Amino acid sequence: RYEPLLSEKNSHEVSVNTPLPDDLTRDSLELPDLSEPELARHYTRLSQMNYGIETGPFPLGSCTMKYNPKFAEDVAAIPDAGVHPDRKDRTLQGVLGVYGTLQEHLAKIGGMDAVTLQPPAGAAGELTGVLIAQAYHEGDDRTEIIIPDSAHGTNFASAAMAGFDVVELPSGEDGRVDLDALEAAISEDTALLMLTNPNTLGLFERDIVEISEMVHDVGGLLYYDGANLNALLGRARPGDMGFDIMHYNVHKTFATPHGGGGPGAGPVGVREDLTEYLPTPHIRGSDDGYERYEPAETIGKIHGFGGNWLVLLRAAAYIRRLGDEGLLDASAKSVLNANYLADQVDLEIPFGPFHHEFVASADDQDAADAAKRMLDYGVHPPTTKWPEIVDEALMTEPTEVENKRTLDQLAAAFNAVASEDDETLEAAPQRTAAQRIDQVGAARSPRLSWQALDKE
Amino acid sequence: RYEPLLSEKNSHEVSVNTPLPDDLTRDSLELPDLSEPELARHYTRLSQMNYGIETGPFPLGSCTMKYNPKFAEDVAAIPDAGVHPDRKDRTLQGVLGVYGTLQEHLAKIGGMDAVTLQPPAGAAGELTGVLIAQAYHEGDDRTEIIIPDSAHGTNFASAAMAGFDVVELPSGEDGRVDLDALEAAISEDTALLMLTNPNTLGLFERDIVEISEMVHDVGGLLYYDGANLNALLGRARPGDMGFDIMHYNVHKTFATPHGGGGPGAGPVGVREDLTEYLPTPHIRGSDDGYERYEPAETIGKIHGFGGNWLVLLRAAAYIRRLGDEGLLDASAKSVLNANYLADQVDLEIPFGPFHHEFVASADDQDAADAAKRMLDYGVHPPTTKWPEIVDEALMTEPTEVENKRTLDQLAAAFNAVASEDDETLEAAPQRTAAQRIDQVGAARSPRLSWQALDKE
Amino acid sequence: MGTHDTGSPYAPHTPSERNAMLDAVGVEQEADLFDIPADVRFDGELGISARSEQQVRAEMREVLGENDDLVEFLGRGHYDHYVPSLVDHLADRQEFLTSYTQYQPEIAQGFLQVLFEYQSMLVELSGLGVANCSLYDAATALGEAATLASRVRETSGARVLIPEQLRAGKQGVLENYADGADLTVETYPMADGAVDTAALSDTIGDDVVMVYAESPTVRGVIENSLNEIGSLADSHDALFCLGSDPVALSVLEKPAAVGADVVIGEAATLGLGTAYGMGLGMFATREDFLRQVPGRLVGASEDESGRRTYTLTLQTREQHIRRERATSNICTNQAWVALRAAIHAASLGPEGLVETATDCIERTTAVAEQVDDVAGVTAPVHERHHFREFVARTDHSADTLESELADAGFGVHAIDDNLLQICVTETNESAVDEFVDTLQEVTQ
Amino acid sequence: MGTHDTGSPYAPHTPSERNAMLDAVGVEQEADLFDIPADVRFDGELGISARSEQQVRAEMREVLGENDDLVEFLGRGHYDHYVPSLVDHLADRQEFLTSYTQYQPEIAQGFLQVLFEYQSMLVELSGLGVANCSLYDAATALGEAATLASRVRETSGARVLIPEQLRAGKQGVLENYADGADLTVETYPMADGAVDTAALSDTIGDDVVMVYAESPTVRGVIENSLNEIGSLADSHDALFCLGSDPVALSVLEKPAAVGADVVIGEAATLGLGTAYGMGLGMFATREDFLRQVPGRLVGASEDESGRRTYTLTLQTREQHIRRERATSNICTNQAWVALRAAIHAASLGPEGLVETATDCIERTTAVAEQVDDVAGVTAPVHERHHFREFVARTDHSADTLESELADAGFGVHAIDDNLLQICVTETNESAVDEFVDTLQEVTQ
Repeated sequence: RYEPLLSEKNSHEVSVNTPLPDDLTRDSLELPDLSEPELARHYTRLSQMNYGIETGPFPLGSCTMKYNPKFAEDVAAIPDAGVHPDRKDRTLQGVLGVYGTLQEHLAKIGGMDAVTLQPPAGAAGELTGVLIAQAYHEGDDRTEIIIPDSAHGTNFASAAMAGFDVVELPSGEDGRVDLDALEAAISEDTALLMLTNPNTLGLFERDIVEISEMVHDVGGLLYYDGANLNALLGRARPGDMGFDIMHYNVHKTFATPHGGGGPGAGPVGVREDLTEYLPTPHIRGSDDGYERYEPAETIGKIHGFGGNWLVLLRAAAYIRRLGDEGLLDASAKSVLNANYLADQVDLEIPFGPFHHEFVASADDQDAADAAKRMLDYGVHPPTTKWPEIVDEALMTEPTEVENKRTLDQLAAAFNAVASEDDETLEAAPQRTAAQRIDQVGAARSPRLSWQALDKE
Repeated sequence: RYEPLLSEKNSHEVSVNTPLPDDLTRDSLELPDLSEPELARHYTRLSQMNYGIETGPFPLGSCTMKYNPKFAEDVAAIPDAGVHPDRKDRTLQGVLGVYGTLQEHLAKIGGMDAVTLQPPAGAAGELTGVLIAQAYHEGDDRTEIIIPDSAHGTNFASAAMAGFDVVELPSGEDGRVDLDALEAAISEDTALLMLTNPNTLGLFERDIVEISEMVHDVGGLLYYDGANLNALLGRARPGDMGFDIMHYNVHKTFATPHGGGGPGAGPVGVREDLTEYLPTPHIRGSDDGYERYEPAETIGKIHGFGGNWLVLLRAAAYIRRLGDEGLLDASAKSVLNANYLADQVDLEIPFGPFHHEFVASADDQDAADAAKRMLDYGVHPPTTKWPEIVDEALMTEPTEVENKRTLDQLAAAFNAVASEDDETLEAAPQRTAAQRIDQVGAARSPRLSWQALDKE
Repeated sequence: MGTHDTGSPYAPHTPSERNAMLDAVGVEQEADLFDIPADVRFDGELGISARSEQQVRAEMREVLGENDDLVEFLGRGHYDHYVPSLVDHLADRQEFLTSYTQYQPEIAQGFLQVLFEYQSMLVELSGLGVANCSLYDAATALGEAATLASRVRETSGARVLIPEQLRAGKQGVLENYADGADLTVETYPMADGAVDTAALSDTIGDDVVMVYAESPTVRGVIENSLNEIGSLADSHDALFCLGSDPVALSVLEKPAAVGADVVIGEAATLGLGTAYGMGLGMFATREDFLRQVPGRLVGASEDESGRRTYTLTLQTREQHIRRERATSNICTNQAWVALRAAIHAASLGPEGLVETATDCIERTTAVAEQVDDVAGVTAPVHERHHFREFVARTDHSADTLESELADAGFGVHAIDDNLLQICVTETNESAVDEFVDTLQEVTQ
Repeated sequence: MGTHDTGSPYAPHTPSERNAMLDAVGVEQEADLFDIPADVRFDGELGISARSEQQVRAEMREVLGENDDLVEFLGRGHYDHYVPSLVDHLADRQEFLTSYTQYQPEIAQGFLQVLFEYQSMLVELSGLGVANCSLYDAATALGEAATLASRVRETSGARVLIPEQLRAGKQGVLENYADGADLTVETYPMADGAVDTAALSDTIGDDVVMVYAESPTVRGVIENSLNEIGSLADSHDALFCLGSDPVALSVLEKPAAVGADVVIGEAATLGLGTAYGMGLGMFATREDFLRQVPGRLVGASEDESGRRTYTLTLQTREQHIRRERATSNICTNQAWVALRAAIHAASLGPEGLVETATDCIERTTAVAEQVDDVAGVTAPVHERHHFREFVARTDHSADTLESELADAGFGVHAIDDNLLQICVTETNESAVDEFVDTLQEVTQ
């Protein structure tokens, strides 16, 4: 299967003539020029070369690829949702009402006291949290953020973007936070400890209360990375564990579509005494309905406007659809599915008991090659080679949306690949739209536009 | 590729308990029972085993498979379109307004004086026209309808459904109506002559004025089958040629989607003195806006309500989008495309000059086998083995929506297949979701439900 | 826009492409390709001005906005049920929406399988052996049932019996189908909204080809004598055709069990919602009438590799092959609406379907009681079980009430001088209280 | 519905399946699989009640209906352009909408190619060598530009210069990004709505890392000194970052030609329409900064069969590999919005895009004249060329006028005591006459 570039189909250079003086305008513009039927086929064919959650299982560990309910798309398409943010509050009660309610719902789910919806993605949520911690510590000389070695890469990057030094915390032998290592790392310089719980191995940090006390004892704050929140819905809340700040990944936990990489949304919850640091504007109820206001000690802006509204709207609809019982069931079934799948897979899984995800080891196979070979069995492979604490890691999260038959099919793919030789794996995939792609070559001589291809 | 039946995935029998007495209700109901994610995958995968107009060219002669503009789907989804027909006229001015305007537009396009939108498909339009002719002739003893041998099968069936005898008219050597044959067939028994123009060979009936006079001289009426109207848009009108009654296939000419077989819509136009025979209700303007009324000599009902409203609405939007210049361009490009494609195809095309479609001969190949082999080249084949006036006919209508590149690709497929041996053709298709399907066996022992499969 | 802005926006030809093609066929311009005699050429203007996509959408929104905002309590053969979002999103995939009739089954397995599943659902609901994959609507399905009856009945006869309370449009279509088959349509009496079986017994004879009854009826009454009607028909070698719909059939006694030979009805109660009467003709019948069935049938088969596949089958019944001896003239049908109905049914599942139907019984009883509580209004008029709708009698002119209710934002049927008909489903139930209050006001 | 009605409707487990799975893993119930210490277990209720799909849709329509019906003449960084139907229908295909980041390129060629095409369009529009495949919005893109500048600039320095007239949210985000990189943000003066180049010249120094300017500005002014600003920046080894958008760039002089090193802006002017500020951060820069670009990049490659393919590339810049030494923390981006923008741009084509932009110039001039005709109102305030929007001065309190116009159904910006800002595109132009009449009334 091959679809030419738009520019290869028909490109057209038009002269630019406007009422502006010539020196302010370009002479011409050259872009693809195709009719609607041609475009419809172009993008339809391209879509057919792409794997989505309705194509088959998508067990990417740490990514929580859930089915995205169709009705949420209809909710996002309600004409009244398409408004400009610079309206006066009183003319915007619909949008602000959704914000207000979603803030409340997320606060309840996370055990937090206030939630901002402004961060447009999880990493932006992390930066928001880090900036809140920075503002909270203002005047103190706290320069360090502690992050476990198994944490998501964004934690490190977000800490660095705010100017902090990152202190990496080695995992304990059981895959969890090693309290001794934490003791050694922690100090009066500690601004924040960032944790995922369950962690990226799917393990619950059993010592979370002790960890929380240790961090708080030195005056630091505790941050919860919400990437794995799906495992805990309705069963445990970061706020109850001592976390002071957390972000939610609504495109993971609350079934808003990943959209090929985005948009997502990364709301941030805080405990009560951090509320005044939230980004501006924050939304609150008032006598006249909902209103936007600037929190007294706000960290300022994290997004030019109010964040990824249409993503938040989908999440709001999803949460209302599920309610308490649905959320509780989501965590139950996501953990059941992970445990069932793990049971069916003939690979070593060094750490447990895991929850919504597990990390198997491809053992003497290359995990990335094994993943490519899984493509030939018609399924999406797990996340590979990470976290590094497991050799040749296959980090697997089926989520609650898969049924037993699909999990069996996935297990069969895992097991079939496990018994194959390296040569077969290295030659994979064979049954996909494209065969193995040369990623090293792509990076060595980058060609990032059709203009670059034309130059060749 | 294979997707199990819904019933094979999960079936569930539920007990039926209602407030009704038991003897009025069934005991249980057994149907497939699947969750939304499972259903989304089921139908998505099934869709992936289906070829649509956005998949590639669809040059089915006589079917006019055009690209269906996306905006028309949005128009059909306007909430105000979803209303009940039993409202009072004054509360229904939106729907009636669209009806009124579309009636006018179609009348102009066909050169007719009045148009009913009630018939839900072309064949229903034919039946409507035949019934109008019957009503017009009431009291006369006209029992015959004359139909050329090359006409669509529905013409024959519609005539028969209304109780007429069908007189088949052999085509002349040039593929058009043979005036001598017509003279022989025509009589005082003739109620109606049904013609397609251009006919199914794509040929314009040059003698149409003379034909019209012959029919009218014996007191008969002339009916225009609108299947090929796309060739004439803005260039010639059935009403101007002497046709008294015609139907329009909006799912062909006016780019409403074929929907895997339907729904379509088959509005019928008539000359002024037949207006009072139109189905009831008809729509007309009045001082208070649009109103529904019963024409004085109405043939009654042809659809339980007002026809396929949402199809008509799409057609109304399409016609307004194109306007005069677009309609004129559609016929221009559809005829250009047919002629260009024919020029590129290395097959004999016995009749011409053709317009929007041509009928090539597969010569010593089996046309149906040749078509199956074309599937392997990634295109949809033409209509095969019809009309029978051409040996091993390949009836080809690219429509105006194909570009030169696609036509070249189609021609390449025609030509490649033409050079292949029978064995290859009989083994085709090989590159499709399913291989050659045993249609004879399917008809010999019909299994028309999963219940029938279960019984095996 | 741009290069494609003149002429049809859906014709992709660039100027240079067009010129190359004109050159190839050896003409100067497209007009030279037309073989139309001068005397029938049209050189005038149609007078329809082209508009942008944005303009047409805005205009259509505006025109349709001329419909009054009514909460409709309307039924009588066309119903509104909530259609899950899934249906729209899946049915709108172009592979389904823009495909053609499945004459090349090897690249149409997806649609064929959906239609096969649709047929199977109807087989379960009707209890009959075979269902086709759609007719236009309930009315044309009734017409086709009558012509099928005239073909399959062993003894001669010409009468088709239908209930006196029937949607006029249904009767009208039936009469047009019956005429061509030399059948006559006669009505039989009803008593308190259901079939008067004694009267039917008096009317029926060996010259009756088919007896038609409905459950629920056009007035929403659940017929309680179906067994008796079936026996009566059977004893005169007449076919028994039952009109119903898939939602009702999910709880009502299986038509096959009461002797129905044909089941027709409006299957767009699933998948479509109100659409100004646009429908989906359900058609199921006994297996022994298989070769007389009108419309398309999808059957299971195998491909060369031996795998199960699906294909249109028994096409020799159809007009494109049998022409004037076809079982019907139907060609284009309602396939995509059937696909929507199938997805909707699958989305509900058996429990959801039964629950929806049970609600149609319980809710209707409850609302009739509320309406009955309005002074001067009696409901339901018929002492019967009801489904979705019921008739109410008032002291006032029904036409006037209908008008006044419309002014207040509610749609009801005025079916007789003093009779209103009211239909309630999950899509309008939230407005019932307000409606009843308004009814109270306008009947004071 | 049915079996799946308890718990999440999107968890497909039937009771028997669930039991089989529990058996396989050897527990009685799911709760037994959780390894959560009792003291942090949550046994309470969240208090969110489950609703049916129909209920949620109705509720959301109702809640959103609380927004007043306004015709918005609002811009200032967030714009409404007509989005062709094609965009929605194609972008909603699940293969695009529900896919993940393209870490397995072999089954993600479709999305990768669209992103590659998106990057290419931005390369044409900006004239710069490389564009990434999205950031969150214009504000975060500006922040990323500043940190890129601090990384690539050869001499040390800490000042970032921005115009005094700038959307506050943009400045706010920039400041948060700048802080962490030890940069300080300072404003430079503007004169009559455009850059005061003399003042800028006075302010700039060798400690300036980056100069930011916009065209069109937040007030809709087309900047006429871009060349000069570019030279000024260049002469101090500062990067010149230009803010614009794809529609404007289709007619304005190529940023590369006026010395821009980075182009940022709001690319959701294509493909999205108003969405309460949700956006699409455009980011293009010079090829020599390639390895310092934030966010994802799609590159062309070949597969084993030698065919051209696409893949995410240069990922060693990114956080998931480089962690705290990454060029940015961005991971989830706005890929699907970029896909929408790409389809929209392709749908317009070069002529359509230029036409849309030209309309944004001509229409704005015409509407400003209409507004200027209102007694007591002067427009445009700045004697400049405008794009989409302009500022008007009145004798009245702008806040009061904004409020009165809102009551009359129109949204405008009150940007200062006596200044209103008005934005017009093809989506609100049909309401201009009515708006001007209303403006006349409220200013009388």
